[in-house]
Amino acid sequence: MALSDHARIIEAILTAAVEPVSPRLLAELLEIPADRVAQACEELIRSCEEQRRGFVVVRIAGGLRMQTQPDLVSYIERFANTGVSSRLSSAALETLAIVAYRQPVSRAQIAALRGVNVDGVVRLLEQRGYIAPAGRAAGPGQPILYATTDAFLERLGLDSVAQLPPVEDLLPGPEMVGELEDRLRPAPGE
Amino acid sequence: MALSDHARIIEAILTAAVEPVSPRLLAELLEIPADRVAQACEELIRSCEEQRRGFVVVRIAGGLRMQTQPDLVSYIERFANTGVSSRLSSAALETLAIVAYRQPVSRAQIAALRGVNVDGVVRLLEQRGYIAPAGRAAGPGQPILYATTDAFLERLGLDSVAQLPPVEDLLPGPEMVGELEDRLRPAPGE
Amino acid sequence: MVVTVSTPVYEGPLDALLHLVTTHQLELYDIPLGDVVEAFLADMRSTGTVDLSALSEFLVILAVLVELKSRRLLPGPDEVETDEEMEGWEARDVLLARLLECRAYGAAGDAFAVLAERAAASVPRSAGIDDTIVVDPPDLLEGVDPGQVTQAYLRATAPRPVPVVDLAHVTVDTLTVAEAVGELVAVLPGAGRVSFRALTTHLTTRLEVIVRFLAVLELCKQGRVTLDQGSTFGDLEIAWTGHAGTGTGTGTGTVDGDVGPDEYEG
Repeated sequence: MALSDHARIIEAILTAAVEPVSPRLLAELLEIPADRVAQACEELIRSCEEQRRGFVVVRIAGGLRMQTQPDLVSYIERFANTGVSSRLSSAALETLAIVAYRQPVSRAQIAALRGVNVDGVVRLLEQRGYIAPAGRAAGPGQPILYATTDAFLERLGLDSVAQLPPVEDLLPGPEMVGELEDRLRPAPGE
Repeated sequence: MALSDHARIIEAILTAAVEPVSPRLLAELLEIPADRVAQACEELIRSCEEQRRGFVVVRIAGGLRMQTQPDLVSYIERFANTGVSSRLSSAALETLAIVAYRQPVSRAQIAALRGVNVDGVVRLLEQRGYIAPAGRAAGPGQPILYATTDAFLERLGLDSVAQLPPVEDLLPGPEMVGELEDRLRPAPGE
Repeated sequence: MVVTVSTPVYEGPLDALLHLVTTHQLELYDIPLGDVVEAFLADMRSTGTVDLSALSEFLVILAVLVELKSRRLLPGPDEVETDEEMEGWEARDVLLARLLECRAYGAAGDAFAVLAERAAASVPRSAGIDDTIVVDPPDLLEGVDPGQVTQAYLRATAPRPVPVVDLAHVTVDTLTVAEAVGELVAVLPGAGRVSFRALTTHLTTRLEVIVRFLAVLELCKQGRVTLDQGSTFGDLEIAWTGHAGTGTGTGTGTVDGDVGPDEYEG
């Protein structure tokens, strides 16, 4: 089935774009309301899937982006002669996780959670653009508070931090926590 | 109708490509003979027409390229002129800074310093008139060397690039940068 | 690496063992922890490598198992004073909460790695606008000054981090006890008898003082100084004895990460 006018205009814009394009800008360019943009985007995304195009249209960092089909990555790697982007250490990933879930958060708070000095890791993450200062805390010393950036969302392929796996899923189940707690606490009659 | 495997792989490669891709390279990447490549390209071109995609696949400069539908040019112009964003992304600004401080410099040299592919960003900066080709390097491939333009100086309110704040004392010695560059420079044949 | 164990009543990942035990699906009483340790050591020997993260995971889990089992084996806490006992448990609760939280963030980190890997399989479109299209460029450099260009250059040319062994658990403070020892060895011989307070008045941070204190203890241990404290909370008097100790090389430990300067940020 052929694309609707709105969907193909959006596709054209994404073809020319080098960064995710916000739905608001699309609405402005097409001169249509936001819900019609959302509808056209849906149509476009579905059409790429159904017709097994070589690219996909994804929602990322608050915008839309055209990118290559993930399952064709081997061809793209050969073509672009690129390796896997450098991996982050588990220390960096854990620190990033703390910032992502508790933002805005200070270095001291991260250090307290990780139990180690995190200056180097925080600097690395800031240098790579995955986190950035987002104000200062009230209170003594007014430490810098950090938050994650759009680059972080792009690196993880997410539209917003709301898409992060929910913390509940990551914590050991409540039964286990409860059990562990009960076991470690001296029972009154034991 | 869904795309064949070969056609969608070609579409994926064209999505990732910045320059036209020669049929010979496609044949090599897909490991199929030239006539099968031609056939798959035909299919791809036809499919874009039939489904009224927002882009077209064209034969240009001895290769294939994905570009925006000519009849949608008015939207692309508006998109380009409202600005992808009203400010340069940090990636673009970093690339511009490298050109400013190390001109004349090739794309490969910039990529070596930034650690990522910079083709799209260089194109953007060139399109916006902040950088321009300034000759070719000696040596294999004779890559284009880029320099900043008068428009760049004007925008920053500078007379010449010599007026940019000096960086020598803040940098890891030039030997180190040079060494890093040499190590990362693609071998002849690129 | 997943730590696996193999015992007569249980075979599988150690992690899962802890889960089974705490959810009563497996009776801890029946598991010989010695076998678990043996199995782990045998496993480690057979692979011939030592995975530090696996090793520490093993230690943590095993410590919890030992704790749980000893509670099952020992008689109740009747003879222990309640106050003292509760204090211990509160500390344990804090520890437990922290352990759980750390595991959650560890799991989040793993999830991030998977997401990043998946995202890296796609290359975004970056060709930009066709050359044929006339662009009347809005000033993208608006608000950018030369200083920002310089900053961007420094950012771009900063030495890229090379993937290395994760040393995040090691505090990389520049101020080490060894250095403080060296400093004191240079100062003390000519100073006669000095108080610790006098030695440290010029220091501004608590950490610096702590490091000097550890250095003094180190020198005392080596027999190169004598320490004297007149009264509780009184001034600590330090006197150089000049005995050649075992050398300054023994005090090379850095200050423990828990007292990193960051702790005093806010």
